[in-house]
Amino acid sequence: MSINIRYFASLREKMGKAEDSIDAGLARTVADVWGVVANDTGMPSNTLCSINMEYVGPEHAVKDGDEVAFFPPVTGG
Amino acid sequence: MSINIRYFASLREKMGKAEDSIDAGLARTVADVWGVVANDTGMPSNTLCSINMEYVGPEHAVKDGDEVAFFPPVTGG
Amino acid sequence: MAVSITEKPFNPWDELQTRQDNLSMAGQYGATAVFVGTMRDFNEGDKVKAMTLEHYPGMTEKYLEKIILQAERQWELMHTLVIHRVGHILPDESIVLVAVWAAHRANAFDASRYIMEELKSHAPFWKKETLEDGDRWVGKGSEG
Amino acid sequence: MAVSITEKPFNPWDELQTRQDNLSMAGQYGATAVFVGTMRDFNEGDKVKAMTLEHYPGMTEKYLEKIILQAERQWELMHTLVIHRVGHILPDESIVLVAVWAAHRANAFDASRYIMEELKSHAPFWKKETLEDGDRWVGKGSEG
Repeated sequence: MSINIRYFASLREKMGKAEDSIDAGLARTVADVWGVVANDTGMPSNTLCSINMEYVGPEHAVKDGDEVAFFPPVTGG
Repeated sequence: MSINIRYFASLREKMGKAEDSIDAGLARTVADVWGVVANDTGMPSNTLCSINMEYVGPEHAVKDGDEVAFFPPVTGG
Repeated sequence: MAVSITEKPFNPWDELQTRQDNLSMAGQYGATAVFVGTMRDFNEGDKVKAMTLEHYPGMTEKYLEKIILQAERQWELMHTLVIHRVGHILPDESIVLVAVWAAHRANAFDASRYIMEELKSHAPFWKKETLEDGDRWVGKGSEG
Repeated sequence: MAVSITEKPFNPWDELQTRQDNLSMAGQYGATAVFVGTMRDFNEGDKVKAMTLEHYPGMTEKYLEKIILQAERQWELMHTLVIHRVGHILPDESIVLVAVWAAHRANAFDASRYIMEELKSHAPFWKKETLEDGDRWVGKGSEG
């Protein structure tokens, strides 16, 4: 039972990986997930978060099986 | 020595012709030109006027050799 | 800029391809905004079978060029193309094409819309529709 | 609506032709507004040799569809097409195409610009530029 994590663009490069996974029991919110994967260093300012491909704020609750993603501001188009 | 006159669209149909010509001595302004060609009936409301292919108001002065045009509101595009 | 008035049907996408192939500014423009007006078979509650588009030769071209120059003064543009059909037109045929190439998108969007709105309100063109039971001149204030 | 994300170069005018040929609404739409974003060889003072466009597969498509649905709720539209390139891109290649078909021009203009602005500010794409002397991620607030 776990939470899957994805990183994109500059954040992916900073983390040194595109994906991660943590035990669902370790985190209640998106911010908690970040704390676990980043050893309690703060989330870079402007970081965007999503759960299951929907934008959410860092205080949004996570649950077992969720896909949480962290990425910098988007620059498409 | 004369002023050439052109009519377009519904105004052309109303006048029953596309072009006209009057003696330059008969008119001082665009409104005067209309008076001559329309036997002093008023200009239909919304009529647009041009001299030598530039929009002008009815009180604009005309001179010998000018091309004066009368037409309804435009509907291109 | 390129302005043309044509009695022959034109394909807007072909015209854009040809024009762009001939622009010597590959890599410089980042934004192209295009508007195409197409003849509808229905207007103000009536079925429309065909249309005749009248214009004032000479003044029309002059006025379109004036509108484009005004746009070029207001926004940084790299190229502008306007094609307008005249004469006998059938439903689904293109009536007008306005295209603007610019470095950045805000300029392309603003200028293409400006040119189109100015064209509709000032350029000397007049539409006459052929309905099932006769003809009628299109009035101002038609939604376009 | 039609949304596609492609790693292969695309020709926007061919895509518009093909799409329009397949719309079963000839004579119904009077207005088509199109935006094409093209890769420039110059950005923020530097020569750009190439670009890599990263996206979030799944979320990107979902988000583009959401933007189009929002546009369809705000304006009366007949069809919408969005194509976005990802992967390795060279200068002068098309990055994005947004096209809207509607009965009337105000809806087409408004919706195409809305979709493009929402796409730029929310759809999960990220650009990395290859300069003469290395790579850099494109920052927010780039003029586009």
